[in-house]
Amino acid sequence: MSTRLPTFEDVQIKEVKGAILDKRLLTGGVLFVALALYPGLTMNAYHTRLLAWIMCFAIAALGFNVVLGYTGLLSFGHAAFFGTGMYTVVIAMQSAGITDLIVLLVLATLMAGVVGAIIGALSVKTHEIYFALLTLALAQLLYVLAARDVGGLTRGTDGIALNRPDFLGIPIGDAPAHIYLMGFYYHVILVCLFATIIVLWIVLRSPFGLTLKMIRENEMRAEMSGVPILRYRLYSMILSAMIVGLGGALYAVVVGHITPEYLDWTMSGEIVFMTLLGGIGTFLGPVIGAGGFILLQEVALNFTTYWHFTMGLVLFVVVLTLREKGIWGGAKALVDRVNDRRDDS
Amino acid sequence: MSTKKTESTKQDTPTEPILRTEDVRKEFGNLVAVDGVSLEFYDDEIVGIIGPNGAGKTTYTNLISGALSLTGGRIVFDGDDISDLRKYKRVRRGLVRSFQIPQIYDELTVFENVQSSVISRNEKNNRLFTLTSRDTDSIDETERLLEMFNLETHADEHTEHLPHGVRKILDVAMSFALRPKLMVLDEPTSGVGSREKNAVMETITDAAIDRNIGLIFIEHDMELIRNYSDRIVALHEGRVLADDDPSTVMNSEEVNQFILEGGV
Amino acid sequence: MSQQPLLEVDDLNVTIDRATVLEDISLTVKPGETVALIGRNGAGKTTTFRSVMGQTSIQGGSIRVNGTDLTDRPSRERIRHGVGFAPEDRRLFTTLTVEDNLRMSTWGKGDVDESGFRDRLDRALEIYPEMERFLDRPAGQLSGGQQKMVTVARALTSEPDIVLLDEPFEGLAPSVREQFREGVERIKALGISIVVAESNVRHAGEIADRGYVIERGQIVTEIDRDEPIVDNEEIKRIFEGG
Amino acid sequence: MPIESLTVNAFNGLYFAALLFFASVGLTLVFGILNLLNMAHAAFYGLGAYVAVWTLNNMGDVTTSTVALLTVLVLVIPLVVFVLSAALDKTVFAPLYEIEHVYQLLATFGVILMIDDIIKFIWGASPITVDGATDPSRQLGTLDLLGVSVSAYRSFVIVIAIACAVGLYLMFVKTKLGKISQAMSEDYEMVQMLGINVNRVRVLIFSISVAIAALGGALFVPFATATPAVTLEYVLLSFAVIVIGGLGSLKGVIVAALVIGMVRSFGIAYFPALELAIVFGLMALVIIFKPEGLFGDEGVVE
Amino acid sequence: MNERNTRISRRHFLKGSAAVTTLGSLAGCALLQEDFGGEEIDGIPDEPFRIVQVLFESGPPAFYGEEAMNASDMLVDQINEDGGLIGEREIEVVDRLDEDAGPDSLISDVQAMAQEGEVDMLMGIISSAHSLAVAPAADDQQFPFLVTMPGTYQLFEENPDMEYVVRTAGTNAAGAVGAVRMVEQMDDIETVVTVDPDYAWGHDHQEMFEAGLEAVGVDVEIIESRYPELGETDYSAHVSAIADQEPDLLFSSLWGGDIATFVSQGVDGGLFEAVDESLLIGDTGAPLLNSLGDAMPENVWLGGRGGYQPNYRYDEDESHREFVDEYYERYDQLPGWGAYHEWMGFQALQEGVESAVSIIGDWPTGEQLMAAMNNIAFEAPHGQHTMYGPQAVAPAVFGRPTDDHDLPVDHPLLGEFEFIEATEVNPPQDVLTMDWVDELEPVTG
Repeated sequence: MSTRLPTFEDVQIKEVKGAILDKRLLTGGVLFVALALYPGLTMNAYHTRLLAWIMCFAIAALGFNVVLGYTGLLSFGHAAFFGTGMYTVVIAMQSAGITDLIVLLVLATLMAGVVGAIIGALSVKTHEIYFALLTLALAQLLYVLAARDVGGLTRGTDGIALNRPDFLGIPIGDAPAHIYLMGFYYHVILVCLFATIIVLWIVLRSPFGLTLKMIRENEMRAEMSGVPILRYRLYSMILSAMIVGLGGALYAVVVGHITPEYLDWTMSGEIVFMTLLGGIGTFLGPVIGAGGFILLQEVALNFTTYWHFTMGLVLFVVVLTLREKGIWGGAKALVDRVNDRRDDS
Repeated sequence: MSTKKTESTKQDTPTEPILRTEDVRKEFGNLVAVDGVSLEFYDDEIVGIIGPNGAGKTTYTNLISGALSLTGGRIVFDGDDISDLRKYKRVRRGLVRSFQIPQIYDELTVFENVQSSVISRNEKNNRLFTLTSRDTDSIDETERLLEMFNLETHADEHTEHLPHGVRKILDVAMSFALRPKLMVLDEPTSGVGSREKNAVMETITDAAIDRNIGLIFIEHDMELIRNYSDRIVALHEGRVLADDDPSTVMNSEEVNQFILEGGV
Repeated sequence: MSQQPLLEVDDLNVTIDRATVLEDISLTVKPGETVALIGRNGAGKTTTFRSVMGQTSIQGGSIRVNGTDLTDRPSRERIRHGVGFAPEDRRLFTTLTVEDNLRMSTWGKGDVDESGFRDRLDRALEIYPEMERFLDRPAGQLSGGQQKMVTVARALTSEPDIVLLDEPFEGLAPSVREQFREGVERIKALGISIVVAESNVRHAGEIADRGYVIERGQIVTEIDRDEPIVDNEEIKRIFEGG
Repeated sequence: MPIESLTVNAFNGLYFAALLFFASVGLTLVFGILNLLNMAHAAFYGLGAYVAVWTLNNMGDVTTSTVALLTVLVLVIPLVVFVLSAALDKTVFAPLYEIEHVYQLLATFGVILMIDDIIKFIWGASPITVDGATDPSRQLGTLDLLGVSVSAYRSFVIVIAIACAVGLYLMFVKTKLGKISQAMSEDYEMVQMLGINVNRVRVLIFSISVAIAALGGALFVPFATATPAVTLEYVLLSFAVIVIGGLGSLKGVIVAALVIGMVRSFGIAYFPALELAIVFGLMALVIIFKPEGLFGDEGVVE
Repeated sequence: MNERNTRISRRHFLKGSAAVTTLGSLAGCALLQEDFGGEEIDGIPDEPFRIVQVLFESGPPAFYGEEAMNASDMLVDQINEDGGLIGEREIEVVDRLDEDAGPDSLISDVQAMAQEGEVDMLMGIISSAHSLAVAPAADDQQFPFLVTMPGTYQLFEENPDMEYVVRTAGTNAAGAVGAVRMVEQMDDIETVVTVDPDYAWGHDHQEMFEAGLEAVGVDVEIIESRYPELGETDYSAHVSAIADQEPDLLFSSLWGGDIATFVSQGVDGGLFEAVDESLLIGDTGAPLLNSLGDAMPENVWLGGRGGYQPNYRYDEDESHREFVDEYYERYDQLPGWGAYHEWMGFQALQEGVESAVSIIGDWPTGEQLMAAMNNIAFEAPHGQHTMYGPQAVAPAVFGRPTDDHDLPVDHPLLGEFEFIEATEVNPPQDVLTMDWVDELEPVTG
């Protein structure tokens, strides 16, 4: 049965339950509760929004890392999936009149998966730099279509404003912005982020995840173990696109106004930057990277008009010194070294 | 030790050959690398392939594994024509090759390396929500394989720091995990210290006999060739120079000519 | 031992990708000598040459040429100290003409102008007169044998004291091989030292004064001048598997 | 389609192709010979544009002679950038040669951001145009080309681009530097073993490549406006050029620049909405069906 | 949290630079207080009225950002010299946000300011697209936002219920419909080509222009509409395509550096010989006239919403003359579009505060202040600048380039001005722009 698609059949709830005893999961649980309570305790809308912003991109970066970190493919076209997620939400709301958040998120995730399948099918045969440039070109095509409003859906470079979606039939979209964000939407994003982390954690430790790592580590060997590598690369693109699309869909509501800029290659560059900053070799690196990138940009913007320079310098230095380790991996390595030294002495 | 398998001969087994190449050719531009090779291999024998550099040994194995496409002829495996079959599908049918330079996954542990092969062989790569660390079937089998190849002590190590010999064995263990019917080994002992060489070969042949796996191996070390093969095929300039039992081949005039020239 | 050795390799250790490729390799070449480095494929001959040329990362040992320690010097300094190299896989610049390929090493050594190069070219043509016919052709269009010639000639146009020839006869038809061997004899006649890496014992025996046998990255035996290389016991053991 | 508009569109396409050639030829050479994928290459195009507009606007007091202005554009500015980039090669870019392509791409993306902000720091963020008095494109007026009046200055730019292409070709086939470069594009290590100081050649090739980009920027600016957006626009376009032409091929750059130049010129004239889509579509098609590009597997000048 | 600390410390830093002013003003206030004789208002906060500006500090439109910053520095100084708003409360520009950072970042900053409550008002913004994203966000945060520059008519029509946003710039209807009015007066115009930047601004203009022409029933045909990309550097292909058509009229809403590049390349490509007349309505003026110099073609009309040209009613209008002279003295150049828009903004602010204070007898809250700026009118170079609700209605003014002027610059300025009443080029209050344009009546008389 060589055409079998990935299966979702054997979810092992027991196993997951067993794993809850894991110390890391406990830490995660505490962190989740702390983050969930944060807006309520501080009533700080700015921080809440910043966190929401970071979490959306953390989801996108996690999704992107499925391709870069786990399958070993540098895509420069992930803006296409992020943007698809965003546009699906706004177009579904305006053209199809769908206002329920859950439906919108599912739709956007699926649409991003479809775009991921198309771009993936065209590009998985190519390697390294050609893969990067091909995904760039294909995503840029999508950008041009949106910016030129081909098909009349996107309203060109002006973009489209977005209303706040409702939730399970409750017309919560009418609530004031503060309440909506701090009391509801922030928590939706938080749940999505943690759900993404848990799902990815399992998937990347499943046979499927192991297969992606096989392809990353040694494509020839993987093929010589009977793995149809092109198909699995395609699967990883689809999975990655869906998660990035979810991040985009969530972010669409946060930003409230969608323009083709989110489909442009500089957006892809930002997602790559975030992931790399945090570290592609680590599971949680992308989350740290998204936070680091956005905070860095905010701080740099506040301190200097030359914030591009700051970001460029950081990127340059991170690439040259940390490579795939990123901040998170670098910090881990540092902790290990300190521990080693302590053990030695 | 040199007589380990001489009793079993192909005359005793009137079965079909597991692999048959019929007038197989490969041309690169003007260069004919493999020039009409017709050979049969059985699943209960160990065949050594010798030949000087450029004789077409590696090209021939690449044709068998599907890494190169045929210019002419056809390949029949286990009764089916597999000439146009994709690489991974040949593997799934039980035709497996290993490489001169160990092809393993450096960032994974030894255990995961072997487990990945077990999972691939079971075609379970598409399971999304099973943790590999809880997949008892593949874990049990992996453990057995590690034991078989004396790799248990390295199980949790990342492979990048392993000694070369261990990497080599791991590579073979991963191929065995695929439960092949026939294995093609490209210099299974290259880069392995002379004392270990026999041990490596011993491990491989034991496992092959144990599991009824046919073996084809390319080797430069005449000692190993003589000790471990039931049959020797000598290739020269893309053609079969000799195909017979070891003593006949080693005593042949033509074969000796290129042995002195150091190629083998 | 009155003469100073031209090339001295001392206890050389090289590992590549975690595998030990060379282990305590030592060899000495005196002026005017032709020395064979005999071993099977993968024994470490090419790596030894690449190490002498400064293209491997050396874990231990030293390389001296004409008394100068070059172990940690950049690769490009070899040629100035009189080392020429003709690699096994030829590595000609296929888009350049044969003449430009030959010119490249004089540029690298940087000791002559265009007319100096002409003189050297003439000398190279004395060794391989056949090259005259294809001096203007791109090197990529030559036959394998012709390329081999250019490879050796390229090592010679820098007027080296010592040339390293890696499997010079490999893949040559018997008639070409004979031509080629004559060329090597002419090089010897010029007083240039030669180190030749060979997996073919007979060829090694034909041209070398003495030899080293290399196996699994180690020099297992040294064959001195008085002993015919083909008759050496170690050689027999390795190559005939006795 | 009347013949005049055909001529004008072809002329526009040729002019745009000339600019694309300047912006991307160095990118492909640096990749082909030195194996460096330098995303920041187009930033030097932008830099050349700003240096040029600044120089021209400050020359008014000294001279407004057309010859002097053109000399500055064609010789002085590339020379200055040449020296600057030699220094950059030994510092900022030196560590990049050692790393994988994908990391080169990312690190040099960082360099773009830095150069862009340096430009902003020096010249501000507003678009700058060349003053009328020192604008050679105004001074030169128009020429008659097949019955159509075209800009003499833009014709001059096209001629310089052709001269530059021919010059590069001759450099590769005739000069020592060119031959060594070709050899390096084939086998870096062997060139090293032949005693050639590859680092020195590297600096030269890098600096020449960057200087040509700066020359393009300098020639571009009298007829356009120097804005910070120029860099990013040309980053993408020059990547499209070298991918379509084939990474590392001089001939590829020339052909691909002409293709994109014409596509854009006729595209804007007849299918204005789809012009950019055509460029990226072409780029995607080439990678899918001929990943080595139109001339990518044939060496630098073949 | 960290983020908060960095923000606060940065504000302190900015305040440091303004510390001298603040100290001086405290002394000044004391004196003024005496002058006022402790009148009815006593709720005036001690600290200055704090404004954060949002403008392009980088990116192509930074030209306007720079003008706007210059003008606002000058105007704040002038206002503070007189004691501040209503002579009582000084203004301090505590921070400037770079619009080039994009709407994500701007919205986030608005949130932060609303949260911290240390800023009284957000002012400025250039891009129409940004205004559409940032204004509703500010309103959500109940954070006063005085929009000074963008012209998209959709701002209030898409967000009709905003209470914290006021715009002192006229909408782009003034330019587009103004152009229609110009065409009505022209003879011999039969064919038109339009060239507009490929985003809201351009598409809006083109649509209004086309619909307006249709509605007023002049017999012209738009034979082609082109939308070059924003920030295009090479228009030559567009130029030659247009020149091929030889239209009677060229209409364009390109602006800033784009219109300068377009016209310059158009001159080069013989465009202005191929067309009889051009209407360039992208709020042009200084950048174009300055960069083209003598090459500026003569058969063009430049202008659009508002009489924001330095020599328009320069002699007649004293306050305009003062504005231009002072600006020239300070910056050695003439004020442009960005500067004028900022001037209107500060006038509205002064007027609004005054009216609010006079009504409520106390310093107004943000909401009250913004409400007070609704439906007011104040002086502009083109006469009364009137607000319909939160939205200014501007007249249209067009002129032809001429060297015949007295101002101390060596490039052409505009002359032969045509003035079209605000009511002729704007919909009545509470009528949607496009509905009105579709029903546009011909100008009678």
